[in-house]
Amino acid sequence: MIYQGKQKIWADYQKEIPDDHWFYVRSCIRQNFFPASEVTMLKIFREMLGKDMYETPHHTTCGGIAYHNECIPQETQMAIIARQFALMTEAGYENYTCSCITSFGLYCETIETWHEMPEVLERTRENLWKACRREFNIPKYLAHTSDLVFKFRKEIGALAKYRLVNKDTGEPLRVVEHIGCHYAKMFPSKGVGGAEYPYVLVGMAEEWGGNVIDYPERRHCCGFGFRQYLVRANRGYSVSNTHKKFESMEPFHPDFIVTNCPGCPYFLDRWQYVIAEQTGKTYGGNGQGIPVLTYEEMAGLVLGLDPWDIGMQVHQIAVEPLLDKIGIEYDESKKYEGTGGKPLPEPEFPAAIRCC
Amino acid sequence: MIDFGYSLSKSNALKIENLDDSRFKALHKLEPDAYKCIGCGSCTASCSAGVFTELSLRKTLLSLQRGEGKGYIDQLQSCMLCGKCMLVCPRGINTRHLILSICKIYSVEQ
Amino acid sequence: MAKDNVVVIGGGPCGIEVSRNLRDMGYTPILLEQQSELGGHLRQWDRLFPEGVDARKVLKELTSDLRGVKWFTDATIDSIKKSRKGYTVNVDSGMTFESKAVILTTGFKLFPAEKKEEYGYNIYERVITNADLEEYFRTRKDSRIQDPKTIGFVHCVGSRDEKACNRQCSKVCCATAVKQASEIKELFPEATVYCFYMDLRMFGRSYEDMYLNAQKKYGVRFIRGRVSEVSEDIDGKLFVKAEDTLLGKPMKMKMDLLVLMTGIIPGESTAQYSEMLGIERGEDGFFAPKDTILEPCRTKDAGLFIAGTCTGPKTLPETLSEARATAIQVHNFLSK
Amino acid sequence: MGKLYDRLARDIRIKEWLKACMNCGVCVSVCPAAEFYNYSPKNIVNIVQSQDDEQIEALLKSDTIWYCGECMSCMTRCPRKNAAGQIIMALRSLSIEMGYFAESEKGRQQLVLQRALCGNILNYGYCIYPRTFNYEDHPESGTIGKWLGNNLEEVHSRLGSNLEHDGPGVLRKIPKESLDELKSIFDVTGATARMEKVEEVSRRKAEEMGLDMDEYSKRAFTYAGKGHTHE
Repeated sequence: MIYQGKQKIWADYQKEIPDDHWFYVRSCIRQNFFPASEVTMLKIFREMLGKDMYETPHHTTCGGIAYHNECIPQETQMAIIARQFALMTEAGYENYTCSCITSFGLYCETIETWHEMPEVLERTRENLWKACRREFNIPKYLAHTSDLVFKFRKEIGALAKYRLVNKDTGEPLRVVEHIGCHYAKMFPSKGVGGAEYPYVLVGMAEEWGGNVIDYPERRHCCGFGFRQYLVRANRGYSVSNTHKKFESMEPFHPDFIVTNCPGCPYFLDRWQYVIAEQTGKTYGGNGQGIPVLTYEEMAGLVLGLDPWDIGMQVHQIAVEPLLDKIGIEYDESKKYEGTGGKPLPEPEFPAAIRCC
Repeated sequence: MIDFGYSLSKSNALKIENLDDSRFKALHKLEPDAYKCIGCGSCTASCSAGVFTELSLRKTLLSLQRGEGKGYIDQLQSCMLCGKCMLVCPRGINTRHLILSICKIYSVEQ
Repeated sequence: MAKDNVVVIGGGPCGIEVSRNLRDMGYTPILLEQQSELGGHLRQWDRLFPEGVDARKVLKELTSDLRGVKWFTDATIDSIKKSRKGYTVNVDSGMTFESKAVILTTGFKLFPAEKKEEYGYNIYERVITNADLEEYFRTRKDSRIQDPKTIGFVHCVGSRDEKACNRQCSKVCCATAVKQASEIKELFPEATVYCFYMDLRMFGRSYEDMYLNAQKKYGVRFIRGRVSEVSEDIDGKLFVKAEDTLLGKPMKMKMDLLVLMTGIIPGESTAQYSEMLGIERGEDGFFAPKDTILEPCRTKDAGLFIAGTCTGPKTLPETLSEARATAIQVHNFLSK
Repeated sequence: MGKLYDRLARDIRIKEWLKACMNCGVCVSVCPAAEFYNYSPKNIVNIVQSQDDEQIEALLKSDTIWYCGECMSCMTRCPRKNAAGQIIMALRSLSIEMGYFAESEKGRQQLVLQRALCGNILNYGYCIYPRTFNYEDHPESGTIGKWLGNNLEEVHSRLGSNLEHDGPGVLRKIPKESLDELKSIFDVTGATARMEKVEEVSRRKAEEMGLDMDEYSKRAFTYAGKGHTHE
């Protein structure tokens, strides 16, 4: 691999990301499955970097998952987006950032359509007025929250307590980065680094000491596929696509996977468990899996936040081997605690894959 | 064991690096024209049996080239050796002879 | 009787041939080449389709007798000014030429393969271009080519591709791919060679024979499908995806070498001359002639001529024929 | 030019994303669905491009249009700037509008999806919501998924969520007036009408199949049908 070739492409896909004052909206999937990731993200930006991230309780789902399951028409989708923008406008913001990749893709696509077809924008304005008596401006800047972490990767690096380096060997950790499909595949110019060699996660991982792996099925979808996962009958598609990626990355012995999409870490994590149950195969050595992190978790770990504060216990694949490699301190006895140190019953441990 | 209600699917993708084309090479020895097909589909379009069955000489020949074979040989059984394909082949391949050679080589192990 | 100067801009095969012909008709051609040698892209080529004629021999023949042609290399055009008498051409070295007619033979550029990001040129080591392979054929030196066992040729790289901002067919790449696939098979007889094509455009005399030969004699395997992406596996081999559209099945294969058939796109200077001289360009970026059928070498400006690949992809013999035809057109214009 | 095609042609996604396919196959070779289903996005684009109503109708009634995962990988690569994934979304919408979706196994899943997703949006303001995400339907969520479900309030509270409480934060209770606005958007923009249509067509189909609605839904949720490569 010729690194300079990628650098040239990265140079072609720069994205303007404002420094401060964002209107922040959440991700349905992240809130359900990795709730602490959004908490960590806001903590880093508000408390550590002193940035203004405004959130209103009135914002809702963008409807993206329903739209991509054909449960709501495109016109409904656009009106829900318009309502989110109206909330932003009313709050006096013009920089919009979202935690979800499906949302991000839809925002990009919708703004693009409104730009190409002004009559569609007009109709959306009418619909929103009719339904909610609201008006909106289109955001001046649109960013996914991974874009923001990317932008401040050096500042975060300066505050870091740990590096993505094997403490015993001194070697950089081998990182697989996985980008949500709707981040840049639809509109390559909207993503940091473009669609083919996205730089958003590579930039973070490298800045914090890791070494990123490029493996044959890197660009491939995690296999979510909306209805292909949500309906049990279709899940063979979903698990098979994840399986394909793991088979492809296996020879590179990754230390962990980092993702920027809410759904991908869930699928890459849970399908490892299902593959182990169904075929007995595990990918992480010692009968364990390969830990799958959100980028907020990766940032939280290098910043020295307690792994159980940032939600590492809600992963099926145990992260302890990774914490040990980096040399991160943790108290195993606190892993399954509730609030205020209240002990919770331990989860079951599957036989097919070692989850500590 | 947990019943998830689904399982891993088999990939449809042709994987050329694992391709075993020893039989096709044997066929090529018998039929020097085996590589000459340009995939125009004339043979399939004119095929008497193809109207009633799945038979497609174009697909069969191509699949054999790609190391596949299963199923396609069975399809050739419906060929009546009428030779219309031979008349229309723009590359002048002796398709009747080719079909007989395919059957000879590929039916050995099956 | 000494006849007029004619300025010819661009010293590739077209510029050379038009100059030689004008010289034979008694004119004084002034041939200006911005590079340090005459010959253009032909200098980089090894053998030419369909018969495999040695490119060096052809170039040598073309440049063997340039007596009477005033040719200058390293000559970059500063400005061309039009007056009632004709054109004043200023070269950056300080030279100035007056001429009643100017011929642009500014040629083409190969599509920069790295722009087709998903093919990984300059990222994955064993991805090369058609030009790189010609260079290898000429010099037998390229560290990326080490006894390859599986070789792929990707047609239409940067051609017939709106994402690459070029909708057009580049015309000569199919024939070049078939030629190169056969040649590499001669060098590495054990290798399996694949060509990934969308349509095989074997339009010229005996090109179809070249294709037939590639199939029958060299066993080159043709797959109708465009390569969608390339990546690199842990062993350094390339991992290539395409659909075999005639079977309707996705394909994945490992390869030791992948050759990108980069297409012909307008040269760097096309836009600049278009601006300087008000020559119209087509949507594809090439110069638009006054009439594509009857006057393919003329512009709206009577004294300004265009010839060769600056008006679109052409084979070498087509370029040379056009050069000769242009010389006659120029003569007719100057004789009026 | 047929009627179905005309209706399709009015869809914004067809206007924007159907140019002219030249059958190069790049979409098929990157398509996650083409690898594991008997499926080809290229063939779908070709049928739409043919404008042949008979073929389009057959497509709208088939499993085929429901195999796509909408990852949009095809959109990145198409040299003609088509987007098979977007074209499929338009086909699916039309299949629902025409009531054709209930004619295929995969299409019949629409009822289950709609009840789950639109239910979550209108009741809670989220597409996915922990109270409706049951381990029984999601054994792949693993032993940790089960643990999270059994200790929902405790774990969320430990991790800083604002589960079912007022104010901002993770899984906050979205105010009633905002949910009302979503309902109003649904009414104004056709989502409510679509929901009613899917319910009605599914009810008729269930009757025809001799199933009650629970059996019908259960079958749609669990029956894999043909088209998977492992079968």
